[in-house]
Amino acid sequence: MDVPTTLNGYELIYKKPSTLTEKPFHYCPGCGHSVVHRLLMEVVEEMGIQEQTVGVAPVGCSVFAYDYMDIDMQEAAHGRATAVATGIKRILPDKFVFSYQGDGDLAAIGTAETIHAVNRGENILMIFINNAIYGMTGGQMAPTTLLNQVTSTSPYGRNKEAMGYPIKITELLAQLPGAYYVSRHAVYTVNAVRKLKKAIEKSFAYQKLNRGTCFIEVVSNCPSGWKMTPVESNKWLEANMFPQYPLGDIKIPKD
Amino acid sequence: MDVPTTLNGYELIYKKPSTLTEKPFHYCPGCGHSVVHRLLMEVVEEMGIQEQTVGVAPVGCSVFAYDYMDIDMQEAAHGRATAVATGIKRILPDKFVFSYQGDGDLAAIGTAETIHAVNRGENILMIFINNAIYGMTGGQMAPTTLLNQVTSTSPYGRNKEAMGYPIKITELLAQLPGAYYVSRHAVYTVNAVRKLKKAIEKSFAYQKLNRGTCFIEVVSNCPSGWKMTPVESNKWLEANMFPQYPLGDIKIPKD
Amino acid sequence: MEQEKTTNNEARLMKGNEALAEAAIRADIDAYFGYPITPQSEVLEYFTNEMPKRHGIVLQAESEVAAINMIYGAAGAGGRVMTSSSSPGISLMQEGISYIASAQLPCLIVNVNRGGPGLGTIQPSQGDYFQATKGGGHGDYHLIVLAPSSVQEMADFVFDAIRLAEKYRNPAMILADGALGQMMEKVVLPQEGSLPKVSKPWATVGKPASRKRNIITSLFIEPEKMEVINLGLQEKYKQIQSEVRYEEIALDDADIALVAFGLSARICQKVVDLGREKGIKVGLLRPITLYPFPKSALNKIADKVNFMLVVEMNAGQMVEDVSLAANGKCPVYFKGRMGGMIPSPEEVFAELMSIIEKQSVTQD
Amino acid sequence: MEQEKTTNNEARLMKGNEALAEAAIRADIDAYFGYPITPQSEVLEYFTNEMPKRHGIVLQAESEVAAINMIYGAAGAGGRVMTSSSSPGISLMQEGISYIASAQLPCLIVNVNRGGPGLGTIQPSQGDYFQATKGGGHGDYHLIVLAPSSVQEMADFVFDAIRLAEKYRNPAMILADGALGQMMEKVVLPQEGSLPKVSKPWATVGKPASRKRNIITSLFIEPEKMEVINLGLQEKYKQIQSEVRYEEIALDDADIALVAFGLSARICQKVVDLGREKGIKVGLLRPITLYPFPKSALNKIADKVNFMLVVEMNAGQMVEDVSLAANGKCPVYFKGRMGGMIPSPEEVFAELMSIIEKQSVTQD
Amino acid sequence: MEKAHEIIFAGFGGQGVLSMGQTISYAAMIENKEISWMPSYGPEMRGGTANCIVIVSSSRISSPIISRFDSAIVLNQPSLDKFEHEVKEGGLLIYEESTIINTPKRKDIEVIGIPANEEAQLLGKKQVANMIIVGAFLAKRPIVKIENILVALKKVLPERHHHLIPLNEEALMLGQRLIKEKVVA
Amino acid sequence: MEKAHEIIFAGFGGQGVLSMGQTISYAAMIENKEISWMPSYGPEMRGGTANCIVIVSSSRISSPIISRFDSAIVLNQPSLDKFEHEVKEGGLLIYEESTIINTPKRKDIEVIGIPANEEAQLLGKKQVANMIIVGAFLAKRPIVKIENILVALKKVLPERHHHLIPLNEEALMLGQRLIKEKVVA
Amino acid sequence: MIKGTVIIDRDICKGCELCIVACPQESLGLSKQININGYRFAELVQDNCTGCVNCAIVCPDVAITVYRQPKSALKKAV
Amino acid sequence: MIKGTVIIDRDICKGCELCIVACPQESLGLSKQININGYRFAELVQDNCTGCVNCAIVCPDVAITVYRQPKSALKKAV
Ligand SMILES: Cc1ncc(C[n+]2csc(CCOP(=O)(O)OP(=O)(O)O)c2C)c(N)n1
Ligand SMILES: Cc1ncc(C[n+]2csc(CCOP(=O)(O)OP(=O)(O)O)c2C)c(N)n1
Ligand code: SF4
Ligand code: SF4
Ligand code: SF4
Ligand code: SF4
Repeated sequence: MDVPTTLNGYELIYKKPSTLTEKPFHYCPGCGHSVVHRLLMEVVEEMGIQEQTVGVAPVGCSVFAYDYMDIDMQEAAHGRATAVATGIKRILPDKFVFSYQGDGDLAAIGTAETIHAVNRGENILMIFINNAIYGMTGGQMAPTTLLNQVTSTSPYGRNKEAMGYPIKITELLAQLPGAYYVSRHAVYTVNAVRKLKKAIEKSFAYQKLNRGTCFIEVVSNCPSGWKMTPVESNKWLEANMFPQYPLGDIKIPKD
Repeated sequence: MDVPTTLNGYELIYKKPSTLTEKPFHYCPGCGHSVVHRLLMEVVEEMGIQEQTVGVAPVGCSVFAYDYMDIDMQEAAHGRATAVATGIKRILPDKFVFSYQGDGDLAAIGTAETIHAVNRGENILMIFINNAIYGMTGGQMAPTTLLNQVTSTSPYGRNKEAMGYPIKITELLAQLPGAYYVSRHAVYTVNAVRKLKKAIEKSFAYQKLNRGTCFIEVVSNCPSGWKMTPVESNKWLEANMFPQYPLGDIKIPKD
Repeated sequence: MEQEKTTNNEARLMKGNEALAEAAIRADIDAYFGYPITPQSEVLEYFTNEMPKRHGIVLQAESEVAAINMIYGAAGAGGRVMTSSSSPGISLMQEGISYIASAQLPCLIVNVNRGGPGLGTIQPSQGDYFQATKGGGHGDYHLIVLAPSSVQEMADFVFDAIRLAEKYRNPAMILADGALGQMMEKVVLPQEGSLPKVSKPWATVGKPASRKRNIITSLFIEPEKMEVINLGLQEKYKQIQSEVRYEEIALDDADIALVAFGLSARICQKVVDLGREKGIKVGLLRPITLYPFPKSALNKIADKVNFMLVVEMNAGQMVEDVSLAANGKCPVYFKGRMGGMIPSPEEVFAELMSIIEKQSVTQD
Repeated sequence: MEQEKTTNNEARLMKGNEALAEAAIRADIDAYFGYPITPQSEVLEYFTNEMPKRHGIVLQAESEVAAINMIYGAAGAGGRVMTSSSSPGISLMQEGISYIASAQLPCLIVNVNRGGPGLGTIQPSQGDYFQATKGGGHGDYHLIVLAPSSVQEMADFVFDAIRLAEKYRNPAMILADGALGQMMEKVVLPQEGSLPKVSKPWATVGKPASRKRNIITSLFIEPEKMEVINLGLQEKYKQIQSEVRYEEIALDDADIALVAFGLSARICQKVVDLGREKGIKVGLLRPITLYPFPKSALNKIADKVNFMLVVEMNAGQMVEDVSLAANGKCPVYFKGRMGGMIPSPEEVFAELMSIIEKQSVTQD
Repeated sequence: MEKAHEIIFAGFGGQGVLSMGQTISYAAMIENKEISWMPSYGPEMRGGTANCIVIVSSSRISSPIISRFDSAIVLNQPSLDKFEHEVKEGGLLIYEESTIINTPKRKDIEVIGIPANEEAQLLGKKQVANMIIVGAFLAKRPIVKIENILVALKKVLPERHHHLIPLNEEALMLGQRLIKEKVVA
Repeated sequence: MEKAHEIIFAGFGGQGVLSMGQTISYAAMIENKEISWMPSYGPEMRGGTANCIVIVSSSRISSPIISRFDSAIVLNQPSLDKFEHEVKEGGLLIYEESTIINTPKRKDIEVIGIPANEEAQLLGKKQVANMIIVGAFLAKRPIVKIENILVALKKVLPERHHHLIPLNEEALMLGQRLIKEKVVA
Repeated sequence: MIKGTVIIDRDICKGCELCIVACPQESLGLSKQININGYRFAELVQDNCTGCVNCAIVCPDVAITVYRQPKSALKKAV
Repeated sequence: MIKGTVIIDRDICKGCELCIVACPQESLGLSKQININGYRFAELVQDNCTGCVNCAIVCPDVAITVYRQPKSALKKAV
């Protein structure tokens, strides 16, 4: 969509990045997925690396990420985005490769692929959207679901005896020597969005230098799965998710 | 095999535990696997829990563990021993359940099952034999293979750029709240063997109290895979494995 | 819809997935292990809602690979257990299924088939017929495969599948499709407690002094032994042939036989009606067990009819088994829709008419 | 044995697994991803030895599941790539294979078949025929399947398989067995560089301004679209039929046709000799491509012979395809060994004789 | 009634289209009819439209997924655009008037617009708009008895909403009346 | 020679049974014969016995895995116990004498014991016992030429062991002599 | 204060209200109408937009385009 | 010092020598003979075993059974 660069003498100062396609997002109202999509594409646009970037979409709500990002992309099997990204990166070592995954994808079915890609220090950016739930399939418990959180498969709340604990996969991954930059973010405020964008920029810069795996967790919402309005969901996020998943850098380069 | 209880007036003070079968071990000379088998069975004998114990053998050199341990056992698919053990324990919550796995099994193909079993705090004992190599299939690189170590699939030494780092899975697992007792051992000396036996005893005691997952790593040798004599392999173990995998408790109960 | 608490014989309106899950609880399963996937997540959800109030264990596994191996462990420990998934998830279970078949562990696996290959679509399909009946995993093994065609059968076949699985120490599969899982129909549920537990002396429950240890394994490193295991399996599969089940509709005087299972069979029933209205003598054979396959029944029908038309929601899979059964005695045609599409009675009927025309042309 | 450095046409003595790997390097593969498993670990080992000295990438994956998905990524990125495994590992790849087939990515998958089901044995088997040819994964798809029967063919078929895979944008499989992988025979390796790279305009290599973005996916959530994808696949499979390959031995005047692939076919060749020595007119058809299957060749032979005897190292799998091809025109018998056992020429011959006897009795 | 009646209910998620279908299905079950209720499912539901197909029949029902309907009940524009063309000749199309800008064009079917949203607002509860439509529909096609709809409502509504049953009853009756008035008018 | 010759080589891992077979296979290849060499494989090799089956033929070879042999060459007791019974009538059985306690019983085959270990010790290198046996075997069954064995050795031995080729040659010749002496004796 | 304005694509907006919360000026509100997808969409309810871009930054659906008085204009105004 | 002795199952022993290294008395050594599996096996080479059980504790193949002079005997001896 072409937008006019001036309007009644006013100058255009924000528009949709050209690296996003025309297609409107299919995400639920207020869902964080699309904010992260946009930021990725803003960075790709600003760094001028559209030609050099290949992305990997997961199975999860963001399965159609390739419908929105105007770059070459692959859609991976559930949990295997980092294996797919590894395949791509090994063939195209000079390209920028990122994977994009939800918590079910990355931290449940894909746990082995996640850990070993980071352990190999694959030179890729992994984006991890942690919304503490399986969005796509209708709100089931995720490995990151909080204790006592109600989901469609923990209808009486997640109970640690039978279902285990919310997993802090990001902290685990940060321990692996292959992890170069590990950081946890959110998109619930303007400031948070800005910080996340910086983190993405850094990650691509590190990737260019072949420094190893960059891993960004985005603690996000799922208004539909949580059965809240978007505004409520962001409040719940602050009150409940951040204590378990505190924002900030978890591992930063020593050099 | 019945052994006489006295010999020329001398008293019998050590014999094979009755909980091991007659079958001689198929392991290579000097291999640590069978020591651990024996210790497990000594503990089972001494605690009198042969009737209440169900073990799970992996795919790896110890795939035939059930030929030696005189208890009910299941042989799991490669990497899935803890999933199998979970299935057993959930059906038989009052029985003692242990899984027994090599490094390829537990820390490569089985990474997801390992992490999630511990994360659920499954009330089982996991025995992890880390010999830094795939023994059964002929000495290929394992996730725990040391940097620069030569194996049949790292013939020029493990190189971190292409193959990643030796993974300290035990340290990772210890971070999970479901892990109750995590300890690293070896069987290269009399003392080490004695300590390991204590750790196994403790683990079964904790299991009785439903405390969560007990995890024991045994840093072991693979004379065949390492292409050394057993005596050399134990020296190499001390010199090379322990710096990367230091012995000792990693997580002990707070109470 | 609010959960009804009736456990009696009253008719209820239920989704296929829910009817299946409720039937499993009534069939006294000890444990369900599964992982969400459309169009069958309601099965897991139903269990997580009900099990805590009733009896038995439910565990959401970290993946389908984990789930099927939990089934292995739990079935080996003597539990009456089940899992369910849909096509991609069932593919991930293939190694585990082969192990379970080899170790001869009774259990129930439900595949609510969606359109493939790949991630495909979530709409109903019968594209996993080969995988279910020929063994998608490695080696020579068979599942007992039941194909429901109504919500009522989604419930009933749980009992049948478990009964057969335990009788033969063999994994059984219910192969349904997304529509059967999602749709609501009237269903009268089987009685709770009407499926008695059987003794499992081979299970690993802890070895008392009184018996030798029990071992659950599928490893027989010497090929001579592994062949003996295989011969045993083949012998069992021969016995299982006696459990074949199928439904015949209007076949007595039929010149034409439709062959279809599951949802396709419902569509074909309408085709039979359409045909009969027009004076065409068409009947329907509906295999209820896909394995064992009603081979000899079809072989007999092949003697009597001018041709068979196999209708499937795939590119032509069961049609091979039908052809094998007919063994050249009559032509076997195929009509299929793929990737989540369902053929309409009208298009099947049109296909039927065009074959009749072609045939009469050839006969002239 | 010390690695030989000759890259010319000299005959060499090599293990099947090594010949296959060396051929792949000469076929200019860009990357190999795999995981050790007997009896094919030598493939990975050969690559880890050679790749650093030659060209291309080798990566030991954390599992077969990871390996096949790395293949997906790498093939999608335009690489000429392969993986190899043996039965249980191939079962784990079924989801990934279905994805690759659906996304239409060319690649080579090697299954050095061992005895199943389950962990089974590591000895040679043909028990994965169904899995390879009917699709062990979900949905309607086919691999192109080549079955070597010598170390020479282990090498040659790498070239053929890659050529076909790239021509049709379809995964190809080499289905060998443990014996072919482990044995040494004389082999003349194909020339390095004799398989030119093809252009892959659909690959995801970074989107230049000059074209629309490339997407590798197997998801088409609307069934109407997914059906179109499926129709496209089916159309392709039809075209692939033209690539059928088989070997005919002494069939011209044969009264009896043996049908066997891979190692079994070698054994049957001996049976042909044994038969001919005794004046029995027996011939052999060896399918080289298992998919596409030489259906019409077999159909023609069925017109001429008294019966067919299918010999496999399994419980009877290809025999179904042979029966479908014969379509009732002649009886089709089966002789198989299972779980890692190999039939001897003598026992096959004995089976043949007993069928002849039975037949002549029936004819009386 | 005919041997089978095939209906599509379609609208935005949240407008209660699935429960409209369930209510009628339940009532039909009480009347010992064969029924099948088939929802659209999967991610396309998300934020977008939802629909369900209900088939009520006196004999065994073949496919639960069909593409031509005896009646279509649509609560929003996208659904109208999609399903208007899939009503069988001579069939019935009922739509919620206030959300529709481009009204139906077909002449070979009976088309009825109901201002259900407004009427529901007047009744004091937006959520009962769907029951007004059900009432209207059943006035045109009495495939089940109204009293059985009331029984069905008890099954379909979660316990915590049972206090709304009288309101729903009112809505149903209002729907019936609206049709009768239209017919008279 | 016959059309095909089928041999099993068996002993403990480390006695060089696999390379005995490989050497003969290589030599046969040089002579443009068809050959197949099939090792036992898998974990049962571990610490236990190893064996390989070699088939040398003038025409295409069918199964590489067979269970009856023209010749068996066994280097330890378990292998003798196992394979004595699998030599075809009229076939040849050669065994290493010093490791065998229970000597072969069969009368319908030719049985030859060779004190290869002792002789190798005398040559100064235990490892060449296997080549003494190969020499002896070829003296009885000249299925390939000795000079081609020497060529083959270069291929089979890793480069770092090439200095041992003269010693292996000596061992081969010794083996041949041992047979001739036996025959004379 | 710099003046700005936003253009909100009413058919793309899903009425999540995140921009409304993010706007420091309380310039935005939900319309009474629904759009083609059934959502009430966001719209300017006050003429006090400063073009701070906050709304656009948090808008998940990139429905908002932001314009601002040029700096030069500002200077003139001041 | 207490006296002890060991019985080593020569057919089960694989000659790994771990017992030899573990024995504080240097009582053990490898035989010159090989057993049925081709291994040289461990045997007592000195008569100074104290029955400390060290060898048995490290023996991977549980080939060693250990006997010891009874405490009573010791007392008498001292
Ligand atoms: C093998 C397999 N198992 C299960 C599914 C079903 N499935 C699709 S998405 C998903 C989970 C999505 O959750 P998450 O990864 O947290 O992403 P979100 O949707 O929340 O963004 C599941 C289980 C599948 N497609 N494939
Ligand atoms: C699915 C599958 N993949 C691969 C194998 C082959 N395999 C058998 S054991 C093994 C690894 C053994 O290594 P480890 O777990 O470290 O145990 P060890 O043998 O060293 O005790 C592998 C890869 C298999 N049996 N199944
Ligand atoms: S279901 Fe949740 S994660 Fe998925 S699009 Fe909706 S809000 Fe986002
Ligand atoms: S290969 Fe290694 S791990 Fe396996 S039995 Fe031998 S020494 Fe032990
Ligand atoms: S640009 Fe800033 S002031 Fe203007 S509407 Fe958006 S948030 Fe409010
Ligand atoms: S430790 Fe055991 S196996 Fe090893 S040499 Fe001593 S007795 Fe033999």
